[in-house]
Amino acid sequence: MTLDRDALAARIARDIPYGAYVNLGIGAPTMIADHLPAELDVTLHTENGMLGMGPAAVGDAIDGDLINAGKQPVTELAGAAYFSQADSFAMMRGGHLDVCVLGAYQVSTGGDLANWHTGGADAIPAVGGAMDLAIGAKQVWVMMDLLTKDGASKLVEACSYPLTGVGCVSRVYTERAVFEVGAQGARVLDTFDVTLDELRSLTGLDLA
Amino acid sequence: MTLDRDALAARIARDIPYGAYVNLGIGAPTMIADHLPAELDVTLHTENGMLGMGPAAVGDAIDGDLINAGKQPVTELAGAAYFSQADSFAMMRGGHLDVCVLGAYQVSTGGDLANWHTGGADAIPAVGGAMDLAIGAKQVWVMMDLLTKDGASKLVEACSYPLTGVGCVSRVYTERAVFEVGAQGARVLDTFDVTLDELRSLTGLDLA
Amino acid sequence: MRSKLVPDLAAAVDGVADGSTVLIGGFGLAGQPLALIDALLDQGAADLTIVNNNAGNADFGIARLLANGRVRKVVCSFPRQSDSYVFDELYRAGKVDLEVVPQGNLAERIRAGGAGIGGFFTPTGVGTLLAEGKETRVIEGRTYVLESPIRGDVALIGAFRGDQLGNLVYRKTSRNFNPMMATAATLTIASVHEIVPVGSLDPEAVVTPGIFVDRVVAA
Amino acid sequence: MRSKLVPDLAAAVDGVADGSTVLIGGFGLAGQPLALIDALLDQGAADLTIVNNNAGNADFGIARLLANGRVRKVVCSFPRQSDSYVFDELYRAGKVDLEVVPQGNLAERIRAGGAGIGGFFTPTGVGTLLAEGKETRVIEGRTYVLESPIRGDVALIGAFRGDQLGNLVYRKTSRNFNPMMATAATLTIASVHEIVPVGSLDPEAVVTPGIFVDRVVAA
Repeated sequence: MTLDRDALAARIARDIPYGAYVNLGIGAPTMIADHLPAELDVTLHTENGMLGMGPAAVGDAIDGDLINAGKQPVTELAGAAYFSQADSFAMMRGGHLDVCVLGAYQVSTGGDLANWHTGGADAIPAVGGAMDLAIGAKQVWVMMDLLTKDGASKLVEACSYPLTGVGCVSRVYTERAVFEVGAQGARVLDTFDVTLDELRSLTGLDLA
Repeated sequence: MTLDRDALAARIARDIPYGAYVNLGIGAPTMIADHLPAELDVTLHTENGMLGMGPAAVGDAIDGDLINAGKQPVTELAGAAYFSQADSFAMMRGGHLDVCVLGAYQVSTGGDLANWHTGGADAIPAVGGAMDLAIGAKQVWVMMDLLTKDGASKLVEACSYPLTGVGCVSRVYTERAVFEVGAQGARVLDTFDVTLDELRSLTGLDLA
Repeated sequence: MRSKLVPDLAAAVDGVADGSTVLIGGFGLAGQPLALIDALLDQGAADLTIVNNNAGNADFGIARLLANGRVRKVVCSFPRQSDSYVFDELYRAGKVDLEVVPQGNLAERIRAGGAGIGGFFTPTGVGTLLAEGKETRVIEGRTYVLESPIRGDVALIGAFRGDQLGNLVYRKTSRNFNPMMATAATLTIASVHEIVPVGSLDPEAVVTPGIFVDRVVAA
Repeated sequence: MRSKLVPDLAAAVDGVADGSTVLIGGFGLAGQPLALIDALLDQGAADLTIVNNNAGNADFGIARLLANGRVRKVVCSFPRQSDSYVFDELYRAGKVDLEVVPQGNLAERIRAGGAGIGGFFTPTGVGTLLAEGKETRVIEGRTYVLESPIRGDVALIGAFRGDQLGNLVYRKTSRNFNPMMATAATLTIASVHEIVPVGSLDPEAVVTPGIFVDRVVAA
């Protein structure tokens, strides 16, 4: 059976190493937080200026001064720290985060990432921290559907959408398979109720 | 009568504007602090990481963690702030200090400063913050003797000692006269018991 | 003792000239100095370049400046929010210019502006549309793009507490762009929720030292 | 909960390799992690490059490393102090290399090393011996020199209080170079005067967040 979003989030959480400092991108990747057991001692970074972010805030805990990068209210864990966005992105750019998990429109087998801009003439460009996150962490992973709604592979030989970063992604998690990507090309690490031949057919890629 | 060090420090203090943020270099310039009346509301910066520095610490007030750039124990005034040296020199380099007063080996009529290195083959080069201070403040003033012990003018057409900064000094205070220096050359602003002709003779410069 | 306190919001924004570049703190609404922005609207300055992470929300703050035709250009990282319809319409009508800057580069460019740095090489954006036409350089095997400092004529800062010397602290993630912006403008104006006596802010915890701040107003 | 606490100074400096570049915090004695330096001496690492504002005082700290022949090169702004006789003698005997860097450039280069900046243009040092051979550029009418980042294999940090997550605060002017150095090394080792429970440091006042720190030892 292919994985649903929640199961995929749990699958990714299993690969996060003990004690890692992690940034979870806006959207689906935030679901990974729900699958990180306390004993994994993961510290969450939010690029708007905080380490030690806790779960989403609800009810009386909602505080407009305490939000995540998606501008949702969150909470603070013991041992947290606040800092400016210059310091926060210095932390990111300087390679101090262990893992960053991002959504994507497309990822190339070489690890190029496209997740900020559809390239449409009518689209207002808006990048936020996407390009900083793409190149900052020690490992950048993507969580996405393998296919678009039209059935086209989002894992591609070369991105057709405008790039967010070049050769920056090391792993791609989808509902059907986990891929390693990079200079050596794409390699299947894990499959969910799908054969390698089926993956080759779905992606049009010469996968190994 | 020419001014002694203390009188010269008082003279310089008179020129510091109300509310100024000021850095006083190591050595004689630190004496200026004793002549800044509280009602002038001057805030002292020390480049090792503090704004709101108070007078020298004595007796029980001495604290090894609270020192100035000359590594002398100092005190903290109400409203002080501590910061890293990256932040402290960003403050300096970014032009936020109003006045910096430094000692010098030589100053050129064009405002070049030499105050870090005698250039002697045997001298160990040691610059500290001198080059940062030289180019950072809105106004950089020099406090020095007009003449060396051998009677040579320290205000010169061109510095023979290695430079600390180029065209950075705007004013030179000496025991015999105050000079404006810069792109327009040197101009005498004030004299202490000396004539313009005598200054020309002492300095060998075509002063106006 | 000196005081940078001004009596009201009108005094806080007095003298902002047409054509100014205005750095405005905040990330979304957190730390966005809404009262100062409203005062700037009343003050009347036009033809402004606004530097902020976003391009306004709903009908308040920066969106009000936009809706009233005061903004010539927006420099930001993320103009497209669910409630940025004022900007969207003006942009699509060609009535406002946009410079999109990656968020970390934006923060670093503003820091550089305040720190007297003439430019810096950053890996962010290399190989993308946002680095097109910019100088690149390979340093120790990695490619970087040269980015320039950003300075403002005015900065509007949303702080939590402040004293009359201009020392400021922020609250939680409302800190965001405020500390860098406070360092990078000719005239820095801070609104604070609470004015506290000099000496009551911990000198170890002051985030923006008073040297960077010209005016403080309670709002 | 995770803990970066190590039981003693020997454990704190375990594994430092010969030939390492070691960033050492402090300005003179303020914030200089003397106990860690002594532990490094006992640990035995040699052929070190030391980055500090100074080049050792009297017979302790960095001066002990120098006197014991462990230092190949010193990168600093001010090697010449009244009590820097150990360095003086070695330098004059040609037994230690010296790179003198203006203090603000040194601080900024270390910050750049920790912040992933590939290089930056600074006005400090332009037209002086210390900029000789370096690339310069005129930007908006002012001349700047290009400076490169500094990173260390190891950083020795002298903090005031810390928790087991590695969060650190400093005390007064002993902060100095410590926060930048903590960000710019592969292995960051902090000595603290007091270890405090997680949650007792004010999140608004943490100067070095734990992400930058690998080991914490009380000393």
